[in-house]
Amino acid sequence: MSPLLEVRGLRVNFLTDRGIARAVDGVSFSIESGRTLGVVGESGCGKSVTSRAILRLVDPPGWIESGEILFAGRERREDLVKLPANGRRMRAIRGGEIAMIFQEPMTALNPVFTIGDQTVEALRLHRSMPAAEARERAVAAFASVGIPAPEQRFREYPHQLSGGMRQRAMIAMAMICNPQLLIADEPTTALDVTIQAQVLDLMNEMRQQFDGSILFITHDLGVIAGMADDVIVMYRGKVVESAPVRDLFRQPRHPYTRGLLRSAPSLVKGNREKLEAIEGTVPQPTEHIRGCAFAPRCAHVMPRCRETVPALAGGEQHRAACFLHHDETEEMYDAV
Amino acid sequence: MPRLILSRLVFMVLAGFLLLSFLFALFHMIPGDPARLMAGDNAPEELVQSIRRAYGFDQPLHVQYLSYMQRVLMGDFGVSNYTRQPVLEVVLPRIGNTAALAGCAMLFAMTVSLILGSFSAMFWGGPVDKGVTAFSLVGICTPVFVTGIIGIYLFGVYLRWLPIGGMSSWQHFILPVLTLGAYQAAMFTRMVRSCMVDALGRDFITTARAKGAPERRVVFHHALRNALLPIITLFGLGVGHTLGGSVVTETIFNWPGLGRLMVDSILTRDLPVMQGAIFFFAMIFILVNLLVDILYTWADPRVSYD
Amino acid sequence: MKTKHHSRRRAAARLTGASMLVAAGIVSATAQEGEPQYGGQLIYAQSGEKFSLFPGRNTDNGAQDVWLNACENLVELNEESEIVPVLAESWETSEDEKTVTFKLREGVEFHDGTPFDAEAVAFVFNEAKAQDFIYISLLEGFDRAEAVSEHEVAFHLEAPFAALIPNLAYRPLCIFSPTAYQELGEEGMATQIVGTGPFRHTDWVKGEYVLFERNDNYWKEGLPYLDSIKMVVVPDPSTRTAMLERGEVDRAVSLSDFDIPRLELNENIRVRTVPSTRQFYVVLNHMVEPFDDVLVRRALNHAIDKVGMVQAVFAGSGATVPKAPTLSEGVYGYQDMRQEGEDSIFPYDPEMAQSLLQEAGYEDRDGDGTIENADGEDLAFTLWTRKGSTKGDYQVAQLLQSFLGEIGIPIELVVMEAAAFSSAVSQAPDDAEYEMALLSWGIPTADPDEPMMYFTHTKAWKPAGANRMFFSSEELDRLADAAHTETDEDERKELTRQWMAQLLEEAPVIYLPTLHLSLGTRSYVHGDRILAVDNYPATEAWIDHEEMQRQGISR
Amino acid sequence: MRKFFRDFSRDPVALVFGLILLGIYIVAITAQWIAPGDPFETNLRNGMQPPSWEHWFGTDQFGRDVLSRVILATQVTARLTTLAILFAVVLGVPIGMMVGYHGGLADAIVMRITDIMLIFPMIMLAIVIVVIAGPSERGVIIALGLSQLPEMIRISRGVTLSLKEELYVEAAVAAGARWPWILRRHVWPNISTPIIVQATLTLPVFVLNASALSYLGLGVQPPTPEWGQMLNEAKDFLINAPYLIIGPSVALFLFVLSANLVGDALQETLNPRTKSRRITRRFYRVSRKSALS
Repeated sequence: MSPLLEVRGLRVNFLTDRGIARAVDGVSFSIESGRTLGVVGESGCGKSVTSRAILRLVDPPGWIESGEILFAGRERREDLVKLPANGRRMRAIRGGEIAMIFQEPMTALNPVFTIGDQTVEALRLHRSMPAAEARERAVAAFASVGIPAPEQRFREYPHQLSGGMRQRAMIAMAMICNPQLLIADEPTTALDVTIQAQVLDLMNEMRQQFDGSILFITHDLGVIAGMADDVIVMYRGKVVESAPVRDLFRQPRHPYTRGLLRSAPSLVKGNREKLEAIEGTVPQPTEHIRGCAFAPRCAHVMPRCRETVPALAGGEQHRAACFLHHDETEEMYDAV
Repeated sequence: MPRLILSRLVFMVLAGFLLLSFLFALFHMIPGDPARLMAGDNAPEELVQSIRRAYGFDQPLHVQYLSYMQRVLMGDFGVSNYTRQPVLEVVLPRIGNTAALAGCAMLFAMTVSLILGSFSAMFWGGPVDKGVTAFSLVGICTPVFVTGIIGIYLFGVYLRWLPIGGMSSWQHFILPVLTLGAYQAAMFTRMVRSCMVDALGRDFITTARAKGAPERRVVFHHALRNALLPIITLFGLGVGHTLGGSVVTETIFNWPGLGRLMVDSILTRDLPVMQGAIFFFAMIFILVNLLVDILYTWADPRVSYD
Repeated sequence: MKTKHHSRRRAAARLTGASMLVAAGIVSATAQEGEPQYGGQLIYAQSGEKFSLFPGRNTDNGAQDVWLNACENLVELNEESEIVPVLAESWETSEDEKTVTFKLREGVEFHDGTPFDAEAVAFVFNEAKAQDFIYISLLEGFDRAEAVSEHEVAFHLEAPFAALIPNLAYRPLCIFSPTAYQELGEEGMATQIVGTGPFRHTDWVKGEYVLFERNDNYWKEGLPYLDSIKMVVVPDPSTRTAMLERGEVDRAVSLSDFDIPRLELNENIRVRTVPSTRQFYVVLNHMVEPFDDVLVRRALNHAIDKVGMVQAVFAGSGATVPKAPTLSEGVYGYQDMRQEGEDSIFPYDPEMAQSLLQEAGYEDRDGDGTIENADGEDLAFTLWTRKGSTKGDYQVAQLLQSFLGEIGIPIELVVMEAAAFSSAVSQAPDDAEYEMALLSWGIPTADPDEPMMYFTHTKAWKPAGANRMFFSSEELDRLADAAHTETDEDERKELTRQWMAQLLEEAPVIYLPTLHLSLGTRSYVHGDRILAVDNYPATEAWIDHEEMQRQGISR
Repeated sequence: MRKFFRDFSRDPVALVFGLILLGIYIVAITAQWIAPGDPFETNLRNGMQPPSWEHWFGTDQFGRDVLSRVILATQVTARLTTLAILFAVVLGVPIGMMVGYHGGLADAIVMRITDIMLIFPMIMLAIVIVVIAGPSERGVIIALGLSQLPEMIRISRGVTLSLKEELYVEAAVAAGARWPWILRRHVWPNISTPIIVQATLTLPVFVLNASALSYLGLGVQPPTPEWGQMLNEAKDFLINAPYLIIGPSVALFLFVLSANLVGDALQETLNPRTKSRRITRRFYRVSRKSALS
């Protein structure tokens, strides 16, 4: 069954004062319909840019250099990169077939309009229907995302709601046209832990009744464990590892993934005294590095690593972009 | 809201009182004496004295001040030094004329600037933006009297499309309103442009686009509605300039407005008319500022004055 | 004595006779332009009156131009500045020349229906003396007016006063209806003039417009031709010109000099310029050394290129070079005082100016381009001026600065706001701070008596009169006092000539060009007049309606 | 500062007009030497000549060379406007900051006073000041400065008000900082951009106000030329000798255009938020080259 969304060799550049930065450098992945793909990586690794590129929301000074984004929409499969950025078809997809929610609920909602108006707008942009019916659908949507007294909340402005409530409204707004794919760009990062848990539970319930799939972007491995079916790990604009969630946590292959797992407090079981940090820092985006970008910080760096860029290799399910695994020797893997 | 209006009205009365006293003191501080102006340069001294006696200019200052203030409290603004006409009769009809001229000029300036400013922000850095910036800069540097006189000769005398002087028909409004409005439109366009650029940079614009809203709606609905907040305050300031600018426009287009009356009364040292004109000028301005504040609370749900 | 009396009447008769001729002249002139037509409204633009409309409280010409349509004088001045009888048909002076009796026109009514008679005239002038009207100083020695019979009124003077008749022609001395005055009072009359004129004053909005409608029972048969006159206040000269060119107004007063050449090319517009009685002059404060030295004053006069000034500032037609000190063509007793070959009094001669200064002990000793006095200090003065009060005042001041700078006297220009200026130049000798000040002297009565008695006379030192130079000369005082009481015309003209000659000797001020008045009218307007005293009567004007339609002007 | 110049010069428009503005100020400083003719020498014979090779902007009513008068006027006007702006900023910004920070009664009173000052007729203000300070440049500078003072106060107050709510200011207060230090350290850097923009916007307003002052004879005393005064004198000949207005208008337009564009560029380089969007101009060129077909 062909995947709902397949990204092949996506490259997005940004013009900065110090030259052209390759924020997304040949990223490929695919999402099966009904499954949730988690994208994890440190900030600045290109995960948000990738998500915006899918909806062609890359504002100047960035632009899509090359690559394909094949989306199996309701009618037929089409490459979103080929479509005119603000054309009728692209606008129909945005919010209609692919929806998106953002990290900062406070600034992502328009402060001068009520959340009711903004939700009705999301609906009526794609379905023409009388205002009254749209209102009911919006109130129903608020109820479905667990907003108490939805009727009254409908007339309130964003600044009158709490962070969690605002994020729920964002979700309601996104889901109102029941899109096939929901892109969630770090939806819970800005919330405090208790609210974060509630929103994640809400998203999990939604996953059951909603047959579409979710692209869940976060830097928090704990959240990925609970939410994602499959995971891709990104580092400096490239996918360094992709695997089903269980395999990734049990047998992380790429040294960077292993480093991440060891440094995430929520995952470290048992009596590990101290967390381990990955030495060094992520190199500047405009800096051109030969070979594997992680080489300067990698404990198992080999001469090959500095010459050629390791391709994403491995079995059908679990692949990593690192020469350690290219000759498939299991013991090499356990010794680490 | 009502508390805001009440406090502002109280302030108006207080400000009016202070203003009149300040003007009275200022008037007697600056040189130039109405009696001598009336008598003319070559008049003998005893003639100037006789005028002073006849018009009561020779009374001690505090007597003049107290009697004037008492009468003002009863709503009588005194009579003009020269025409002996009650000041209210002279000033009130002119308030309407200036309000009409300044009002239309402001409307014209606001609409033009909102449209041009938004488009220029939409195509930020592109040719449209450059063109609009050039237009607004030309508008800012052209004095009102240049546009006025060129307008008069081009549209009045040569093309004979538009009448020139006075305000007897609506066509008479066109040239003065365009002259005064063009200058203000240029000023406002630059302000609207920077506010729009700021608004278009906000996160909710990306949300709106992610919802599939067309660019037109993103700019004119989401961005403009937010940019209105700083714009309204700037328009409030603009009113002050428009009222100031109306003085020159009224002189050129022979428009019987309050601005011209104010300047004439200052130059001919007609104290009662001067005080009346400046007083009502100030009241108009304070009311407009009140309107701007109320507009602001309507525009920005986060701010409320209750 | 008898001969004096006799000559008096003969002179008056000659005058009336002459005026008849002149009046006929006017009528005949209009005849050539076609038969006068009745009806229509004349709209004309003027710069607006600054002060009140009430004749008793006014000195500015803007207002006089308004009420001359409704309020007539006993006598009037025509284009040649001759006395023309109006409400007074004729007049006789008594033996001791202290009483002048006027024979009034009969069957004349005020606009409010009350009869025009000796009682009314006497009331107006007695009220003027009682209420201290501004113009009362012009009727020097006026004691009281008495109604001798129903249509004869006698003026009793304390001493003979030659300039009584010409002064009575001055617009503010018009006869308003005493009944209306008693009813409305001075305040009411400030906005509503009730007189005997050809038009009734029906509406007035200060700074906007004045409206006059036809007075059907006007005493001169067949007049006025027009239905109504509307005077619109247009302060900006270029707007006035534009409205005239577009046809929004039929007449525009005081056009800007630089527009006139362009207007003359337009065949629909007729432009008339007439020398006015206003002459620019620079006050030299004689309290300040070296202005007390006549040589220096003459030198300063020769340093100014008056012809160049007329060309540069007034476009050649806006003014004329001064041909006589203070007096100009329109004034009684004026004569051209220039020697032959001179283009103006004190012709422009920088070398002579410098030699005169040298003679007076002032020359450029240290060669730094500026002139020093005996003890080596550089000469430098301040010149005070206004901007925009009189046409060209600001530009003339700048030219004075450059001309005097060229002969080595640096001038610092101080431009002051009009009202501040008029107070600053009206101080007594010891508080006056100005050294030089640019002013202009207008003679509203077109009679030399006022400048003689108030301008150069020792008694007229500021603050009493208008002698801001604090200058005095017995010879000039003697001539002025003699002329003041001299009733014989020729004798008085001779005294005036001697007075002017003496002024050329003593050069109390720097004499500058005389201004011209300008009036632009559409070609379909006929019969309107322009007078040297800055009045533009349209009482006998009429409109050629076909011509007006042909020019596409409809109202 | 080196980084500032590198950013600033990155944008071609800002660079060009920055140089023009610099050029104008250089002309202002060296006016006496570079003026082709003598701006004061009158020559009545060739008054009112249209532009010719000898007189690029023609001659005025008294035959003086308009070009040299414009050049000399650059000095007067540049000095006049710059000092007037400084006057308004030095007086207005501190008041605005303090009032914005403390609020309360002082704020209400100052705001209402600025209301009144905004509408107080400039002419009346000018007459009073000319009486006190004498009809000299000093009087004009004070009159112009005062006319712009209310706006400076309003802007600095507005910025202070919005910054007061920022977290880092509250953090500084929590850390025991007193308000003068907070205003200088936190508020002032953020005020500089709107003030610069306002300053460049007020340049033309000052020159036009100067021409209104000279309309009444209260401005700079002749024979010193000043753009506003020259504009006013050219007004009366607008129809008969239109070329007279070209000189001062071109000079004013160049001065204002360069000041505003430099102001814009400054705002972009100094104001972090709009900085990222500034490189759009180069973006169009670069992205068009490499973007998809």
